[in-house]
Amino acid sequence: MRTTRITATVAGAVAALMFLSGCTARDDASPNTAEPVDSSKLVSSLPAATGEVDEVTWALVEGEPSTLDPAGDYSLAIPNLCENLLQISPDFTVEPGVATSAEWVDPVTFVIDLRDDVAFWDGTPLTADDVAFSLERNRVETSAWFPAFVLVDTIEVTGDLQVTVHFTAPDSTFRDAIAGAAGAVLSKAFVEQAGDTFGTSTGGVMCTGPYVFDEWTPGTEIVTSANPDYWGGAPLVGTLTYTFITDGATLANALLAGEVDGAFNVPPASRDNFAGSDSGRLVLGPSTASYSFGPTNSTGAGADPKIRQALSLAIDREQFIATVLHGLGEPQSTFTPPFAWAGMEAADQYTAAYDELAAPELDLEQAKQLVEESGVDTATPLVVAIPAGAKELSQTAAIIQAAGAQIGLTIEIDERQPTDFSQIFFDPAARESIDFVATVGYLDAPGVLGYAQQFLLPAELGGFFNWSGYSNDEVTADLQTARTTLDPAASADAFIAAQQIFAPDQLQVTLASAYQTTFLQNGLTGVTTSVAVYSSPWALHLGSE
Amino acid sequence: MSEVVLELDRVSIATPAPAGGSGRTLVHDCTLQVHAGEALGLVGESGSGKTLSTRAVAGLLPEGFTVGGTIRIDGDDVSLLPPARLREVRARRLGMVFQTPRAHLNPFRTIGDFMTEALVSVAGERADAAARRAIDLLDEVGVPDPSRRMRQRPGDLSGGLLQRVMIAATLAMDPRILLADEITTALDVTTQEEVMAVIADLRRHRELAMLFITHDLPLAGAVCDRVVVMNQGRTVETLPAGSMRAEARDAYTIRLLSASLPAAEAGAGTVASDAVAGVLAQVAPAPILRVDGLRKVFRVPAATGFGHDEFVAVDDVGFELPQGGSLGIVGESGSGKSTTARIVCGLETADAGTVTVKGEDWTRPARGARGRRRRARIAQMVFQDPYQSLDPRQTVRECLTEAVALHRPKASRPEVTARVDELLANVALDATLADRHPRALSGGQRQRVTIARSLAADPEILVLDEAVSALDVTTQVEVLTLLDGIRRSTGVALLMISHDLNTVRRLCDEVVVMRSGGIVEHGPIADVLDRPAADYTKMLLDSIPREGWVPRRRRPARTGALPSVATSATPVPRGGTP
Amino acid sequence: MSVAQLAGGRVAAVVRKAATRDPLVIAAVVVVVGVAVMAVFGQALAPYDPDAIYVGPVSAPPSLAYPFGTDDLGRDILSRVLAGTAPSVIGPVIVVVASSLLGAALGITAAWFGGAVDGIASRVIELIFAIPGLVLAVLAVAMFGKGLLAPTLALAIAYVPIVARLIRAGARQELGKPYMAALHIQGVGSAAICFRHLVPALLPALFAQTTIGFGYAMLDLAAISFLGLGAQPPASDWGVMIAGGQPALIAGAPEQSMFPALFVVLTVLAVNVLGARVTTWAERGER
Amino acid sequence: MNAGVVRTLAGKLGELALTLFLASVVIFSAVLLTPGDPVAALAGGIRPTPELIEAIRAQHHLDDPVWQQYLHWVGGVLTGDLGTSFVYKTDVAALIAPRIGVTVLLVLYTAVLIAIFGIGSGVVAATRGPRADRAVLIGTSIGMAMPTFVVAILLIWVFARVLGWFPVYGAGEGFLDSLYHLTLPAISLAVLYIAFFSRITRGAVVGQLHAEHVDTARVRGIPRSQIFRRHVFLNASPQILAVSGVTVAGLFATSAIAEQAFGIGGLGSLLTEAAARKDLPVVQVISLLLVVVFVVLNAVADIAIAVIDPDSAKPRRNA
Repeated sequence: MRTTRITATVAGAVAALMFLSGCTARDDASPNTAEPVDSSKLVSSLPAATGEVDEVTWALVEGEPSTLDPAGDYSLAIPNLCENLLQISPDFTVEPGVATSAEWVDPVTFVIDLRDDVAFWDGTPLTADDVAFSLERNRVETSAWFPAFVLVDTIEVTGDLQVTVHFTAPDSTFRDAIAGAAGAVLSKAFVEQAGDTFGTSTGGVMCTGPYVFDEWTPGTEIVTSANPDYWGGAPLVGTLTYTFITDGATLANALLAGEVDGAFNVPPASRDNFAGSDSGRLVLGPSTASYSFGPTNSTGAGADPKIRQALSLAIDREQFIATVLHGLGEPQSTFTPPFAWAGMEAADQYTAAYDELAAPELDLEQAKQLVEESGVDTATPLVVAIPAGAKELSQTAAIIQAAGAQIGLTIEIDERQPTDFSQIFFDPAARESIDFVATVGYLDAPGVLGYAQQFLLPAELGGFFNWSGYSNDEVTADLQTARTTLDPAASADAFIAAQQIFAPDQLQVTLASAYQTTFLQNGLTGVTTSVAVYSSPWALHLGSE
Repeated sequence: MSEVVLELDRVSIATPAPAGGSGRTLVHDCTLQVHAGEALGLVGESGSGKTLSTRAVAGLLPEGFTVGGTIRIDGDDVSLLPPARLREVRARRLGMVFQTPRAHLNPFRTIGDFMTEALVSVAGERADAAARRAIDLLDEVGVPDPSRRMRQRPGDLSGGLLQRVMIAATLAMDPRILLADEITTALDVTTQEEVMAVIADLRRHRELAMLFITHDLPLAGAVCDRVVVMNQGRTVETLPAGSMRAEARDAYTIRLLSASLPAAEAGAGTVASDAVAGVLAQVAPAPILRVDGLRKVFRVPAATGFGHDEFVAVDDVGFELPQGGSLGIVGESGSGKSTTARIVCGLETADAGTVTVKGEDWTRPARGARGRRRRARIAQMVFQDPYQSLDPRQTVRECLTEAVALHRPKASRPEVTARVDELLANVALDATLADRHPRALSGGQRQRVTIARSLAADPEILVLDEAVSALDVTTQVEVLTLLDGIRRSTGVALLMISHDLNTVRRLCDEVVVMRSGGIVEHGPIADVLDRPAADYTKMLLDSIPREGWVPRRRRPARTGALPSVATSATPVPRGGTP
Repeated sequence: MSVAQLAGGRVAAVVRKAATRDPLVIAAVVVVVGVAVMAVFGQALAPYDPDAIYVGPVSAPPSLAYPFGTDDLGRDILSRVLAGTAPSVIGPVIVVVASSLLGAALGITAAWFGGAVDGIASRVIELIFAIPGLVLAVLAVAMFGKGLLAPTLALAIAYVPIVARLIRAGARQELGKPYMAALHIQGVGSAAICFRHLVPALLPALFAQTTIGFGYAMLDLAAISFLGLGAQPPASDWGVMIAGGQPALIAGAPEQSMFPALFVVLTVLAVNVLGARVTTWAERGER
Repeated sequence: MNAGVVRTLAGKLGELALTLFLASVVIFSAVLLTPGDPVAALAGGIRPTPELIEAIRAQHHLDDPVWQQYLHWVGGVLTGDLGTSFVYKTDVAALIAPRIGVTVLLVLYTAVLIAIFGIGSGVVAATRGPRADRAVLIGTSIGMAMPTFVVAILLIWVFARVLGWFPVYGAGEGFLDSLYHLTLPAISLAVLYIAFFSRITRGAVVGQLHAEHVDTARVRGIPRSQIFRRHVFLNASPQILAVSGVTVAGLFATSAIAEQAFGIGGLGSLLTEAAARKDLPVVQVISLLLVVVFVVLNAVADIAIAVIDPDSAKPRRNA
């Protein structure tokens, strides 16, 4: 009969859909290989290219930048356009760049000498004026790089190619800082002329980097081309185009289909797909990136070190690395990642101290006991804020939540949009309703003090993220000493002394460090593959094999 | 005897067979012959199978219907012809004209397109030649200004004119026989006469045979040579048109004939007028309803496309209805008779004039349910379409109970039930029908329910708006007899709106003749209908088919479409996020 | 008799009538009832805690222990689908109930009073109609932030014109019928005409529109969740699960997306079938 | 042109203007109804100093009366000044302009697919016998339950994992390459609407097949194909046209889903992204743009209907 036949057919169609939808045999091996990686095999950079390539399309996982102004946004498109005064090598050592030398001449005077063959894309030669202007720009509170300049007194042009920076106190972090985007060099004339539009799709930028800004089509792409007059030699890639793909699945599709030539920070979830690709390869490099969460309030359970220690004890780091990072990371004992000092003079000292720190472990009994000892009201749920759209962080939040459940803590997840999420960092009101914020952080320039200063010092001394009101005079003194001591060994001693005190308090519960992931089509080579990509012209040596 | 152009021999028609069963047979045995040049009337009430048989000839049965017996067109048995040839035979030898020309013409295409389509695509004529021929044909059927009409669309023409267009179009292929299916049923009597006159002319000039399907026996008798009577799917009797009354043998035919007595014979000496004469003698002449200087204007979209035209529906109408009296208002469509009735019942508001009922001013519709209920106990209304007049979701008993309870709020349940049973008895409706829904009732039964409902309020005036027009003639007589009886037993006054002089004559003492919103003539029924003073009344009376009637062309056809007043809301196509 | 009783009685009767003659309707009813049960008892029926991680291996294919497999955190997909039923279903229910009530009220008001009231109501209807539902929902998200509440309310408003147009047209048609005039002349009160005669006449059309609307609302809300603007973790409706399973889909584990997708499709299919059949039966019953 | 068509045109223009005005008021008031101070959003993640707040308020006329703000906004929109994005700090016009092309192409492509397969299958269902009708009914039942994003991920899965015939990412460059890239997105958008149009077309065609004027044509021996073309399909077309405007306008909104799934930088993905980031100026302008598209397309559809069916243009008097 008519109706029964329709029933049969619809049922059949549904069955077919079901068949398609998962009852099929797997077409490849189990997708959850999360084999650990031998960290000694990490690669900081690929061999420099030898052949020219007309065009390379690079996907920006972080999405479309809101601006190309180095002081305004963090985008991987910026380092190839706007150089910093010093260059960070893939292994995180600092080398001369636009500045031939940048050294302390006395404890409070820092002299920067510039190359004489550097020109902006429009042909105007770089002058000390431009550099002084660029540094001065970062001395306002609204700049992302303001903290690097807190000890600066004045910035003075002392020659055509020389800038002298006067300090109120010695600052051991400054040299490393200007190797990062805090030392980005901009054309004074251009910035002044562009005004508000500087860095936007209409205004553009004017720098000295190996690639020239051509065009920015909002929503679609940013087109840059090789700077033929680059002082370090013109790149081999004719046109380097950036597209914006924030969605991990879409990015994986695009990379595997060869629609995009490469990307950094590719999602670890697609590790197996990348590993099995015939068209390109996944390269793992050292990084300062780490997954962590920390308190946002001086009151409440989050501010209690015992609660943080308890949560830390309840989270299985190996499982975290296997699930969230698919094996592409390793446990980390404190918030300052070892790669941060990899290129520093006192590296051995720091490493030795790091190795002495207690490695994170799993101990539910002790964790429960700590919760009990803390005396916090476990009936009140704790809220963890995460930025929306990041799969790894929403997994992280779920894992924190599950860990909490195991030790009697109720944890809620508050996923926030980028704008709402960034409010957390400057608006105390936005922090009131949450207890923790989970993030992936990285240090874009060498230096060990970054996190420690921001999380542990009183707010007026630069502890911008010291929301839990951590206060330890000894730590404060040691950290101040570390910053204002120019002798590397002495500075390291001071930092290590502080670290021994603050590490157990877990101002950030560090979950794991993540490797730098890079996917590159076969035939291409020469890119930086360590975390140095954030602050160095990573595509300078890009080209064909 | 001349050649037979159409023959149906024991034709039966059945609905599609459901799986494992057999279809319902709707036509059992239809046998008839149409000779060259002859007009054969096929007469029967709704459901008799006359239309279905005709559609079988034209090949228009719904999908899956099966035909038994033999149909021969010009000697060719249609069941033996290959499909392409059959289409050709039908296209060239048959012409078919339908009841509702407006529905049967594509509203989106021009008259010219319609006229020339078959000439071009079937006869293979060139477009310009076809157009010239189309203009000639339109001219032949009396369509004024044919070349302008060619560019117009059906929506721009009146029903009578459209029917002529359809006739003209059928002539394009020079057919042997015209199938005319209730072609004048939807038209006013005067228009009917015009159309029939056109057909008579054509038949004379072209020796065109015609199968004339109608429910109107006098009309068939007047325009046909022979008449075949059909009842419940069977042809029961064939009669010569001139002597139907004398030769009818079949009981059904006789019942049909008596139900459709021509107006001239029906009125004289009915019980009604005697009874009313008596009532009038006893009761003081104070009228229960008095209408004075009534005027109603509708705004209709202007033909030019901008602004509005005023359409005067009712213009200075005045009359009186005596207590217990009966007044008929007759007129053709657009005469304003229904609007007048609706104003009286408070369904429309007059622009000027007064309505007085029992000395009270009823010009404005009652405000609020209580006011309406109070008026309801004085005046009630019965509508044309009995099915649409009942809530399809209520059973008969629910419907009547609602009405009774409304007007007798203090009555107990058994009292209400008793009153409902009484009402059912009053309208001679079997109590077993009380639990049925309207869809399970026949047209006559439904109209009895609406009458019973209107009686629930014990009204003093009953307004009948074309109350029997939608019913078969035999049912009409039953309902009219019922109304007459009710009037005599309750003394209710009747205000009867009708286009049919025949029904008015059966029930009314006085009559008002309306045309284009105004009163043409007013007086006692016998005076007006038997000795009409106004030319229009005379023309109306002359247009009524009767024995020996010859349709005549009296006036140029009305060209434009009438402004449509009662327009139902058209559902808006659904859109949105699908 | 209340409207609800009238509605319930009639609709139930029509459904009963339809089901006895039509196995497809039986199948649809089974699915709808099944989904309703899942919505109410989903948490209880779930074999595992839907939010518990590592209840099984990570991203495992369907097996006896995990009939729908597990997701990227080792959560049981079946349990999550069950627990996700309520948030997936409640939104569309709110949308259709609210839009049906508002739309019917607006449509009946417009048809009943006509004139200026009709004019204003029609303009309001046209205005809302001009803003596509998805856009209104997205606008609501932009204003009030992510989550299902704002888009649900926005869709409820966006669906009003569809119902209102339908009801207005139906009501005008019904009010134009002589039996309405007869009731009017009888002196039946306006409320009685409206609720005892007009509303029941419009119920079948309203019911049909409600089922169609439910389907569309479900698709729209799932789309909003898919776009990342709807349900926020850990609350997980089917749309979020489908979106969340995409990386696994690419990696060859389609079940993380496909099982919730299957439930969306089945639910909408069943509701559509039911609506279409009920409309047909109701129409046949009327004629 | 027929008077009725002129009347429709004039009436439509008036309605269009009124609807647009009201819609612009509704969309504008979104900012007022949004909780929180727009200044915070305009400052965009930077700790605003009092001077900065002052500057922002002045620059964006936040201290003016509401109606002046509205006039300023509408005036800006009319003169091409679409405001400044909260997130990108650039002119909204600069954000939108480059994305319109790809979305329009995607929508047109989808519309063509819908027209061919939706109307085509509807006609087949109506005219090719019960077997075809049943097949189409089953197809459309399933199609109407298939959300765009489910079709999208199914297509990605099949084409990315198994077949590799079509690209699953991006919009391509140049016309042909764009068509190639937009094929899967267009299919994913079209499926639901194909089913919908198939149903509408089938209903309209069946309705006309049984129309009495078609009987007239049949009895006159007009060839079947001609009857279908000139009497059935022509007369069914207003019903199809009536939903076309709404559908194509709706596609502009739902394209967000396909754009998101296939990584296409179009209007829809910008709208979604802007909504997620609470970038109200962008959301407002795109919403208004979509309303304009809707109103214009609907007016076009109405006029097309009026050309076919002049009676539809005649306003009906309320009885």
